[in-house]
Amino acid sequence: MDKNMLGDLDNLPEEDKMKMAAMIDQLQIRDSLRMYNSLVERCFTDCVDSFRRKTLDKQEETCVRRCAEKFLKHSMRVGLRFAELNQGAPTQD
Amino acid sequence: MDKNMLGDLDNLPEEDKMKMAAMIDQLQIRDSLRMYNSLVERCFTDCVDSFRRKTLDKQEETCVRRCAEKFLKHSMRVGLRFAELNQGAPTQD
Amino acid sequence: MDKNMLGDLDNLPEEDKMKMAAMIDQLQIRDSLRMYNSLVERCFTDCVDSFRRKTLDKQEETCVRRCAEKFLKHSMRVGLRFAELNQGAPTQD
Amino acid sequence: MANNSLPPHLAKEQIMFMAEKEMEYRVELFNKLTQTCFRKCTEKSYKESELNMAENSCIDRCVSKYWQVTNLVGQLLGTNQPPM
Amino acid sequence: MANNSLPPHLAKEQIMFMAEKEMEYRVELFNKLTQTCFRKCTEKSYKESELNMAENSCIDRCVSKYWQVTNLVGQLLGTNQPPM
Amino acid sequence: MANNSLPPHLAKEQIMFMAEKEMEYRVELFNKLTQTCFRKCTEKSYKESELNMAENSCIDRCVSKYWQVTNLVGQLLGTNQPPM
Repeated sequence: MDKNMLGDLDNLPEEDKMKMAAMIDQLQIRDSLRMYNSLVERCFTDCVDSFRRKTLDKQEETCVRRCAEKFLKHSMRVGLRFAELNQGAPTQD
Repeated sequence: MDKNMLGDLDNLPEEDKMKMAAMIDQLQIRDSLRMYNSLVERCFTDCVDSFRRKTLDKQEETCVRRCAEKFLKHSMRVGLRFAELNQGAPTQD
Repeated sequence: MDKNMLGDLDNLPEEDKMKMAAMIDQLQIRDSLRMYNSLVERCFTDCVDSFRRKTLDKQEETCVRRCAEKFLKHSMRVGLRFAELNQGAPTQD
Repeated sequence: MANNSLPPHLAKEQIMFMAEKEMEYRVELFNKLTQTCFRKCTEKSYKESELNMAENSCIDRCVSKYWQVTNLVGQLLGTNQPPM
Repeated sequence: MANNSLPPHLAKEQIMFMAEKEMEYRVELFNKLTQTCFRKCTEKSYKESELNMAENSCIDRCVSKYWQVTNLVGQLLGTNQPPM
Repeated sequence: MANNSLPPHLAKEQIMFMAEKEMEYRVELFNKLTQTCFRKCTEKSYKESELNMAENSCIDRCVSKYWQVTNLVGQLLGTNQPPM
């Protein structure tokens, strides 16, 4: 998108660089909270379908645990692949 | 998440508390606009499927009204239950 | 929603008007990046279903192209209709 | 919205904020409308990249009906000013 | 979160930011819960605008189970503080 | 983007804003990719919490294809700089 813009950033004074770093921290926090919300929604949707009781039964709980763990592993693997592509293996395959 | 952080907030000077209050107002405004958009999308998706005319027919309009009213009642009930859980009936059921 | 508020805006000093203009630019940038992300997600979801190879085959690529072009044309047409309605043909059809 | 209890520079921030939220709301409305009507009016087979006549008129009617639903829901929510 | 390495006015911004994110998180949780339970508990035919008894008790149980899933996932993520 | 017509402190805000949007864009891309590939590659029965071999290779290919679609759409949108 903008190598140029990233060039500009290097020339920023110290305080702005700190602001940038803080911004990145902040985005990561927001991002992990969102990821957490999406994970809960997905595993709930996939695993819980009966509403005859107000507590999770054993089977639902197991399903949620597996779903969440699987999603986290999935997410880490995607992260690795994504980083590789971002670092520039030429796009066309 | 952060009892500690909320503790910090109490020690903030007056102006910051006002900023916090303004921020909360603002989040509520944004939230209600988002809720409104989601409600429209959901009731449209569930109730409108024919595009042979450019105005809603009677049946579609009735469906949208019921959908919206039902969603609002649903949303209030969820809000009550959510608040109860937030105020701390011990989590495990 | 707020004719009043928009009235207030006219009375803002010059610098604030510039801030507003900058804000509008910014929202448009954010919006177009989001639109881009949604378009990619939709066309990927509709067109790519086989994961036996790591590159798009010819058929998938054609599908993605058509999907994206169609979505853009769709989006422009919606934009025109939306603008007409916003400029005030009385709502009830 | 205790707007008037805020010091002036915060009140101005509030105005800017409201204008921003208003715009965000319209953008989100537009995006949801676009996505929803695309889903309702377009075949997923993507046999061509042009919109055909049936799709074009479906889009026009879809936008029009979506707009009406927006106003209808706005009335039900009891906002005295219509949402657009 | 190198909070302590920031000049004081930025550190204060961080606190405000965290409070804002915390609230956003709760709002988003509430919205997702509301949408998900509406989908799970309500018939799409919309034959009436009232919630019937079956729907009401479905909602209560759905909220309760969603809450449990939130806590369960929170534990798995290894946050030492529970997410709510 | 009348960047140069802005007073310097606003121009700097613009740069920060662009950097923020750029990051948000990447985060959103990553999130959508993650969700989409999870849907495409994982069975919903959740019989175990490990990823099996089939799932692992599906993920790798899914990420790779998603990336290609992103670039393909970027070209169609006529951005002279690729989107990543």
